[in-house]
This record gives sequence, C-alpha cells and structure tokens, in this order.
Amino acid sequence: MLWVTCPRCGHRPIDEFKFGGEIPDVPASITDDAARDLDRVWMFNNVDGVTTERWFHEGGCRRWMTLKRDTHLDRVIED
Amino acid sequence: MTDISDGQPQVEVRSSATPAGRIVIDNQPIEFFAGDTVAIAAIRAGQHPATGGTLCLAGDCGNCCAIVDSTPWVRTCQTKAKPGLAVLRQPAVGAPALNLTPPKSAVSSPIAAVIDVRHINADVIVVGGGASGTAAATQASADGHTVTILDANEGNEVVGIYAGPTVIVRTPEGMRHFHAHEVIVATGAADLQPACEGNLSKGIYTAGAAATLAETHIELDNALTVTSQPVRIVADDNGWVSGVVTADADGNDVLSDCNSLIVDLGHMGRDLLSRMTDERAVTIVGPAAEHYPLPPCPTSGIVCSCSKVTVEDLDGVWLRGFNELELVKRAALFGTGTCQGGVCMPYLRSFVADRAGSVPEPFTARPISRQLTIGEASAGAYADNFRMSPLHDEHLKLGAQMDRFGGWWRPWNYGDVLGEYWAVREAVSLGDVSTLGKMVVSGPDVVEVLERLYPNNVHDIKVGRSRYVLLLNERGHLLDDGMICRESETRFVLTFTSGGASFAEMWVRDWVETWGLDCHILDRTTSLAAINVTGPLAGELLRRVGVAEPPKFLQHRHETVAGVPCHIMRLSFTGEASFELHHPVHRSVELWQTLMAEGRALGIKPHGLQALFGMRLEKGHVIVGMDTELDSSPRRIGMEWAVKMGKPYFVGLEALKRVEPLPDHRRLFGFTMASPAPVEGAPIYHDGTIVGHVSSSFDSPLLGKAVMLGWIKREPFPDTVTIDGRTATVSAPPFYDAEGRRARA
Amino acid sequence: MPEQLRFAHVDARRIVAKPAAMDAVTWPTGTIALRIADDDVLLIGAGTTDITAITDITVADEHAIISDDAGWSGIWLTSAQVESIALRHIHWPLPPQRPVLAQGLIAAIPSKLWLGPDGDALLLVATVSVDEMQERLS
Amino acid sequence: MNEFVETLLDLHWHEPKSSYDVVIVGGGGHGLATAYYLATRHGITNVAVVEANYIGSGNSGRNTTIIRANYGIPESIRFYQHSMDLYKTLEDDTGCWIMHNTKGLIWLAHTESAMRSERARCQLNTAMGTETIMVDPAEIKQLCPQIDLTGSGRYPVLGASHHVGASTARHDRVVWAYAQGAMRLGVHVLQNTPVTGLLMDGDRVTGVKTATGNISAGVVMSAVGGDVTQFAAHAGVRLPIRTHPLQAFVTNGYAQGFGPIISDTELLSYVSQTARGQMLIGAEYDRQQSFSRQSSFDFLQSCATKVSYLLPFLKNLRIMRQWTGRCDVSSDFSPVMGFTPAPGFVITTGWGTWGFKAIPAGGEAMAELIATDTTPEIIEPFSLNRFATDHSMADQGSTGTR
Repeated sequence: MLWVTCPRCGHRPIDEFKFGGEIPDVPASITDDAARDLDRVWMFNNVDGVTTERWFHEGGCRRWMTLKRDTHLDRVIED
Repeated sequence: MTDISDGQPQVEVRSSATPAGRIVIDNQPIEFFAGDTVAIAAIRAGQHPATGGTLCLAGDCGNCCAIVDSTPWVRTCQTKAKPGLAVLRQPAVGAPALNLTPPKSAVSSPIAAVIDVRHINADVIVVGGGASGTAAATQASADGHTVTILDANEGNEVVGIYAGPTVIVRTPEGMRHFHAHEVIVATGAADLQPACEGNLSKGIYTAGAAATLAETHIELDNALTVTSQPVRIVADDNGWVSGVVTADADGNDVLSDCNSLIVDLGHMGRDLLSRMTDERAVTIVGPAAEHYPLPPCPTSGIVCSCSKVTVEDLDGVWLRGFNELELVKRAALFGTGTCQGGVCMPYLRSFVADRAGSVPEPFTARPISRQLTIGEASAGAYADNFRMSPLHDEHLKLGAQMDRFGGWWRPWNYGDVLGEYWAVREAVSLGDVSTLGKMVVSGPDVVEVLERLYPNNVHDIKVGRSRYVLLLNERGHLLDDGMICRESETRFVLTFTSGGASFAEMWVRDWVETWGLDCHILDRTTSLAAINVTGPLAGELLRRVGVAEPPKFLQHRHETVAGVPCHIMRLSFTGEASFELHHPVHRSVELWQTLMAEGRALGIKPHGLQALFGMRLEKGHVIVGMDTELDSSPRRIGMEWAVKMGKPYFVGLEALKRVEPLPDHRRLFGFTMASPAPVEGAPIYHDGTIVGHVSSSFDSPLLGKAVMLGWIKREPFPDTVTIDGRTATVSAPPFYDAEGRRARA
Repeated sequence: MPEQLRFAHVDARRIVAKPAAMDAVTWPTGTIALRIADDDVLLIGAGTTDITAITDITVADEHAIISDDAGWSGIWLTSAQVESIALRHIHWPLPPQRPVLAQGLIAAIPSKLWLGPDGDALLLVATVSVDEMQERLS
Repeated sequence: MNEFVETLLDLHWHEPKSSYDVVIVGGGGHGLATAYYLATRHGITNVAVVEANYIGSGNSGRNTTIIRANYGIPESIRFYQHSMDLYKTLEDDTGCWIMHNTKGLIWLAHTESAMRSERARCQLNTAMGTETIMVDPAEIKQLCPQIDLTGSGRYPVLGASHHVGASTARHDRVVWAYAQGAMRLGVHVLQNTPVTGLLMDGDRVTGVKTATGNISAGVVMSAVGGDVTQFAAHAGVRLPIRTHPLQAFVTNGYAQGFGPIISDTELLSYVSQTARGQMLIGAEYDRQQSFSRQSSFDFLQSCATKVSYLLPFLKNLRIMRQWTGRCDVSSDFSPVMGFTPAPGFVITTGWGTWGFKAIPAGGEAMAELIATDTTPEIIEPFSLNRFATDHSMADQGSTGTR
C-alpha cells in the first residue's frame, strides 16, 4: 500500500487519490509551435525514475496536489 | 494403535492424555489430541495426511496438502484439528475438482464483511517468533521501538510483505494488514527434503518434522536417520517406506531396512518474504539470512514434488537448449506449485550449477508466501460505490426498471416507453436529472477562466441567460458538454453530464490552479437534485404550481416552486419546452410528488432514459460517450458552431488549429430509413464495404421511420448508405422540429 | 458494528472564499465549522442550533460563494462507535487532536468525520451514498 | 519425462557476430515472431534477436494468455482476427505444441448501456467475419454453470457477447515456438545482452551498443517492452506511450471444469482456467505509471472482490501466486507499429494489455515491413505518424480490457 500525505487531510492510502498523470514537459529541442503542441498532447516523457505529477484527493478534500514519485520503484517521495 | 485404511502401525502414543475429539480422513474417523494439527493427528493414527512425500510439518512444502472441509490445497500441518473436520486426500494423479459449492459467505453479497479485516499501524514487525526473531524483537524494543511479533506457530501467518511496508497476515481472527515502519524477517531455516528416487513414499520426515513429532510424544516406528542424500528410498506395495539405499565409503549401495526415514540433509534460509519485496525497510536476520551450501546435484527421482518434476525432466529441458535457470524452471514447470520453490530451489540451483559450471541466483520470489483463499483475500474490499438519486424510491413506487448509468441508479423506463414518449411530446413529463454535474464558479477572473475552459464565447452571455457549451481536452477532442448559466457579472452556474460530473470538477480545479486565476469553485452535484419538467404543457404545469411566468428559452432564474427553492433553467434536450428545476436534495421527494399530483390532470407521466435517448435522437442531440468517441473533435460531430476559433485561447485551440488544414476523414452524420431501426452499432456499408457504424438509432413514433446518428469514416462521404441490408439516407439532424419552435414555445 | 446505523439529513451551509477571509471569520456560536480546505467550509449546527436560521454570515470576500448545502447525511457516534468503525472501515490513522475534521474514505466511501472535543463524533456522507454506507457499516 | 518436457523442440544457440542485416531488440513474443517470419516468409536469416535477460522474460511470460479479436473498430478486429487465424495454425507451422485451446469468451453486461455496447460489438465483429454473438442469461449459464447470474445480488447479468473463437495458449511455449523456428533457420538469439544505446550515423540508426560490444545492423527493430520510451529516445524518437503495471494471479491447480473465459467490462476483470487447471484471474492495469514489477495486495484484494461477485465458488479457491508485468499503453489505446522518424529504426509497441494475442500478426507484419521496406496494409492504421495526421485510433470498447 502506497501512502500519500495530503497537505490538507494528512497521511492517506493512495487509493483515495485519482492519478492526474505526469505534468507535460515538451523537450526544448522541439521548437515549431505545432510540433510542440503535437508532442504536448500525444507524447509522454514516461520517466523511469523521479517524476512530478498531479494527484487529486477524490476521497477527501477534493483538491489537487503535486507530488514527486519514483516510477522505477513506484514509491511516493515525501519531502 | 490399530491399523486402519492403508496405514501401518508405526506410531505409539505415549501420552496418557485423553483424545480431544475425532476428525474424519477419507471417511475414516481418527482421534486427535489437544493441540494437534491435522497432519499430526494423521501421523498419530498411522497415516500420511496426503498421498505421500516427505513431511516437513513446518508449512514449507506442499506434501501434506489435502482437501479440508471441501477446500483443496490446505496444508494440514498448519491446520488445527477440530472435532468433525472432514479431510479428503487429494488425488495422487490429476487435481482436485473445483468445488462449486459457494461458501456460506457467498450467499450474501460480498459487500457484507464476513471475514474480519483490520488495518493496524505498527512500528516494528518481526516475522518469526524463534530465537532470531526474539533476539531481533528484544533489540528493537531496547532501541525504543514498539514491536509486534508475528509467529506462524501462534496462527499468525504472514501472507506477504508489500510496499509500505505492509505486512498481510492471516490470523485465526481474520485478516490483518499491518502498516509498519520497519519489518524484520526472522523466519529461520527450512529443512532440505530428499531428492532421490522414492522420495514420494509415505513415512519420510525431515529432521525438523521428527523433532516436532517427538515434542508431541509420537515415536516413529523403526526409524532410521540419514544425513546425506540417499541413493534411493524403497517402499512397500502400499507406498510406505521399507528401507533406504545409501552409499558407503567406497561408493557401494547399502540397503538398510526401516519403517520410518528421517532425513537430515541441511537447511535453506526461508528468505521468500524478504525476496518478494524491494522495500528498503525490510531486513532479514538469523538463519533465514544465512547462505547455506547448495546440496549436491540430484541424480534421480522427483526434485520438485509439487509439480512432480524429475531429474530426467531437468536434463530433458537442458539438452533441448533451455539452459538458463528461469528457462529450466518455465520449461520443466519446476517450482510452480504450492511451495513455489520454497523447498526445491536449492536443488534446481545445484542442477544448473552442475550443468552450466556457475551457480545461478534463485528465481524471482513472487507473493504470496502462504496460501490464502480468494475469499480471504477479498475480505474488506468493495468494488463500486453506486449512487442513488433522492427520488430512487419514488421511481420504484412508479414501477421503474432501474439501471446503472455513469455510477448512478437511474430509471431506464417505467414499463411504458411509448407512453412516456407521448407524454413528453403531447403533454408533460418529469425526468429525474439529479445526476447532472452542477458547479458554481465565482470570482474576479471567472469570465477569463470560462473563456479558457470552453471553446464557445462566454463573456457575452447576459445575466439570467444560459448557453450550451462543449468541453474539450488539449487534443481538441470532446470531453463533455453542458450549460453555462450566468448569475451575475462574476458568478456562473455550470452543468455537466451525469457521467462527466466527477471528472469535470477535477478538470476545472486543475486548470484554475494551473492558470493561477482568481476563481472560487463549488461542486454542487450531490447537494442539488434536479427534475426536468418537459413537454408542451410543461409551462402550464409550472404555472399551476405557482411559477407565474416561467422563464423563456435559455433563461434561468431562482424561484420557489411549490415551496421548494429552485434554480429553474429553461433549455431543451427532449425537443419540447423543458424546465430543469435544480433544488436541495432533501426537498426533492415533495417537489416530485407535488408536480406529479398537479400534473395528473394534464396527463403527466415520468419518463426514463430509454424514452429520453430516443427523443433527443429525433432532435439530433449527441450524447457524449455514446455518439462521440475518445477522439471526436467538434468538426467531426458537426458542432463547429460551438467553437470560436477566433478566440485568443481555449483548451484545445492549438490542436484544432493544427489539424484544421488536414482532411476531414471522419464525421458523425444523421440518417433516416424505413422502420425498423437497425441495432445500435450496426455497420454502415457503401459500395459493399464497411465505412462506419450506427452510434444510436430509434424508431420514431412521431415520424414513422427510423432515425439514426452514425459515423462515416471514409471519404468521400456518400449521400446514401446501406445499413442492415437496406438503404438509408444521409439526412442532417434535427429530424424533428428543425426550427426549434417547440423548445421555445 | 452490530447495531444498524441510521443516518439522517443534516442541514448545512457551505462557504467558499479566499483563505485569508475565511481565517478571519468568527463562526456563530452553536455552529461547527468543518474546514474542508483553505477556501472551503461546511458549517453545521451543533446541538439545537438551526443552521438554516443563521443568515448573517459575512466573509470579507465579495466573490464568496455562500449557499445552503443540503447534500449531507450524518450520524452522531459515541467514541466507542468511532473506535469500532475506525478499526474495521478506516485504513488511515485518526488524528490525535480534538476537535478536528478527518476526511477520507470510510468503508471505501468519501466521508467527513468530525471528532468533537468530548469524544462524540459526527460522521457525514453524501446523501446519494448513504444507502451504501449504511449497508457497509451494518 | 513429463509431456511438457517431451514436447519441447531444441533451441539452437549461436555464437554472436558483430553485424547483422536486422537486429531486433527484445526477445519476447513480438521480437521472436518477427525474426521467425523474416526467416520463413522472406528468407532473411542474417538476423539477431538481442535480449537483456532470457527469452520471454518480459510481458510474454507475464500475461494471461488470452487470444481474442472482439475489438470495437474494424481496423483492430481485422488485425486481431488475422492474429487468431495465425495462432490456430502455429502448432502445425512450427511443430511446437503451444497448448492452444479454443474455449470462447463471454463478455458480461450488467446494465442497459453495457448491453448496448455488447450488441454493437457483435454487429461489427460479425460484419468483419469474427464470430461474436449475443447470449442471454440462460445460455450464459449453460456455457458457464459456475456463474451467479444475480452477481451476488449486485451485478445482475442481463446478457453477454460470446466471442466464440477466443482461445488461450501457453505463453512461454508461444515464445519458444517462434524462437526455435527462427533459430533453426539460423537466426541468432543473444540472451543476457542488455542494449545500452544505438549506433547512429546522423539521424540514421546503424546498430546497437551492448555491454559486450557494438553490433551493426541494416535495420534495428525495437520490440522492447516496458523500457521502450527510454530506448527510442536513443534514436531521438518520442513516443505516445505510458508504462503501467498490469497484475494477475493464479490459484492452485484443479481438475478441468471451467469452460470459457469470463470477462466483465464493468468490474474490469476476467477469469479463465489454464491447461494446468489453475484459475487465472486478472483485472485492469494500475492507474499510475510505473516500471516496478512489484505486486500489490491492494490489487489482489480488489481483483478477488470483483470476481467473487460473479463466480462465488472462487472464494473457496487457494491463491498460489501473483505477478506483475509492465504494459506500454498508447495515447489512443491502439498499438504503434512501423517506421519512425529515424531511418533504419522501426518499432512495435503500445501493446497495452493485448500484446500476447497480437504476437503472430504483429510479427508477420513487421517482418514484411522490414523485408519490403513498405508498411503492410493491415498495420497501416497503427503507424506512429497517425497522431500528426489526425488519424488516432481510439477504440473505446477495448480500453481497460485485455
């Protein structure tokens, strides 16, 4: 069971949260506007390691939070 | 003790204690003593608890598995004997039958917690109450930790250690989920079992098992102990050990007679629990962590007793080129039975080391470490959370057939779909739309927020007016649709579809936060119920319940209706004049009952989703998720009019601009054809090839023909197509009241 | 939980406003302010207070959303009942301080649990989910 | 010797070379099938399949072995139907026993909207030549007597679509069938050889870097599962892929007694009995992206709960083992096959939870693409550039399912 500390509600099992996905981050090497949009909406960085992502505390305060997670081990990184 | 069944008089009960009761093994009653496990009771009675094989009596192997009280694959060495317990030996060849009799707990819904489950927050968990576990617990305690020892001998079987670390334990009282800071695995060492010909005989015990039997005052008959791998174990016609062949110093075979064989071949660390997790807070101590020398490479007989894999099998796969430990395992199906390699792994490693010349790592440890039933695993969990409108009981009273839609129970019909349809078209009808998403947004930046969220214009919506809007994602594809109602310069009410409501709140909050704009959000989906009063007499009904002047089309206002505070929105999904009355959930029943009572004289009937889906189709209204697909843009569904490409920004604008010059190769069209209407999903053909499919269809009682929406996904778009072997005409919706006079009436 | 728990409608007022404005409010006596988030309060009556009669709530935020919130059902629980529910149906630790609002899944249903100063507690759940909740807790 | 061993054919291992016409990265089903069809259909045998671990060690050895074609869009139905057809003759073609067993798949509906979806599925499947028919509760009970049609009082079964030709095969043996067939014709399979990078000549991919040295290649194909985003990045190729864990579990073995595959789109779970008698149970992939292959008890608990509603007898059964694979889910839930912007670098990915059933058709098509330097028509809809051309292939009816 993974646990997340919601800044409003406290320590909670991750099944109370909805996964909002990675925060899109288009590589700077893509410079054309349309190409950047295409990459932003269809492609993923799919990081194997520490990534910053959004989670929504659906079962509690119903607010978003941004957290870091190591996708290699699937561990939430608590600050 | 007398001989029963195929057993032999090999034991002697030295205790003078009286038996605690009887269990039944293969329909033969046997006595047991207080504290006996099923396996020990069987051995005491001169029997093997299963069909054969070395017994460890420590839960490591699967050789004592039997069908206990109808449940197959139960380790009898870990099952306490209870009076009346029925034990059947599992078939020696093949597998036990699937027991189709549901357990008592399945008679009721799985929602009822039958097995007690508790979540316990713990500091330090020590798995194993032996010497190393006790020592580790004492140390942790001295370091100021609160320690919980989980010992299988006390009935606390650790099923697995998962991320967290979370320790899942089966106890006599139920399932326990320990959420720990630290876990110390001190599970000790398991006895190696013999890997030689004859090792599936009855009457073979590991040294540990023999010690356990001694503790329970069972003395093995004519027992012999061997401390090196036997050459061969010899058995009688009943499968009981009658002797053992060992090699003497010169390598010559020597046969020794015995009725019981004790094998003392060394140990292997019970490290399965620590190997199945990558959790850093899990450590392993004591004999469990030790590296034991691998046994000599086996030369004959069954090596993996769960899956009956022989040395010959291992050689067979090796010679065929399967020369990786994992490939050998998979090809020979080695170590994939009850013990999951728990006792046979050293022999496999020893085999591969012998053939390959280097010692391989053990294969991956996968949960679970102790068998659990699916019922035990499921305890305490729920699959879904169905929501109910406050009008649920009213619908039932009116004979509604309820259906689940978007996570809610909703009336599918009230038993008279056609009557419901005509009530809307000719008189007045009520629809329960409590499930719609409803949200209040307010703030200095609210117009900016909505202009960015929606592709349509928002700033020019007048106070007291509303507008239909699409919600797009960043790909320019449809997420949802709904209404925007302006309440003041800086306050709006938004509606979303029933299925989209939960997502909509996440979506709106995410963007408002991302943009850093100043706008309050209050989701009112579950606080407000809503009743749609629709039909040519809807306005009249409202007047009869005290609304002197019902709002005009696309107007909305707050007004008390029959004593209930309502937000009345005038719109139309059915094609007739429609007033959605949004009101507090706890006043819904009285409002519904008043409307039904006052409407009786007008011919009122409630309508369900089934009639609604048909009526909206006559109007050509798209249902998001039913007519649209995950990648439907406004252009593809013919709703470019709801998109203002000239706006500086809205979510999805960049994508729509990017694809604007690309050819339009998919489009949702309206179709008509003679009744009967084809099944929804029916393929659409043109020139003999499939070019699309029908997304919704309806036999229009009013129009006397079938009306449809459907996708054509190949250019050029034809004017006529073939559906269901018949000709259908492409026909732009709406199919009914194209001018919208009735909705505005 | 052997006894059948019967939830009842709870009148409430919902206030959404700037966090600073929210911090500055003194809530009327006889009310319990459940702070769902910095900008979000669910105000309910304590004891005999009729929350619907309290209409003079002012928050220093001209854009504040102040509305009736009729969507909740609740039940008052003794500390023993809380303990029994927590043991079986709450997977997270209850906060130690009192009074306090704890929100999260209870029996896998989104819930608000207000733990009062005297050990009593109010369990709130959306009325649309109350049937599921009652079945799961019984 | 047991029958599982007796029926295996030999794997012929070769000494690696430093150059091949084609290097396929990833020794799972897709990589090996591509090599097999390159050799058998196109006579191209100067091929190496480079595998970081042992063959079939990724998702090919971790899936739930279901083979079906009852998809929701014509392009997918056609592709998967072709794959099913290839599976049917695979034992004859390769001489390997893959334990292929046609048992049918029952896709249950509990709501009117689910019934509508299943009716639509039947319509389109039938039109495409895939036998999928609606069955009523009585017929379902006949096909699967173990089912509780009331869904324990909570998920009443209104009906189902019955995908008659659905089957299962032993996952490992499919991998080995392709491996031995390809190796016999001279294809090299290099195990324990992690690829650490790509050799590039400008934009063009010219080979792979491995821990034991560089291997040059005329064409490099990625049949990588799980790490494909990172691998394609070596060629500067961005992918519409997110990697999620997919978990499953099996019970101990029981005598054969459970006929069809039971699947449920509302409860998102499925159940079948393996050739070894184990009940094999799975559900949807984990919500969050992750590369971890650690199983979770949450999964076991929720999956066990879901299947217990429909098949209460399962509650008695003993769970033996659970496991986790990594599945690469594409932006529109359809696979990605074909050329990439990098010359000399082709890819097969986005297999989500349906990669096993696609092995024969995917391998056959990719072999043809490599051999002819042209995209075969059957996989044309699944090209990587479909997103740029506004031809995404969203198959709503198949998302979140196996």
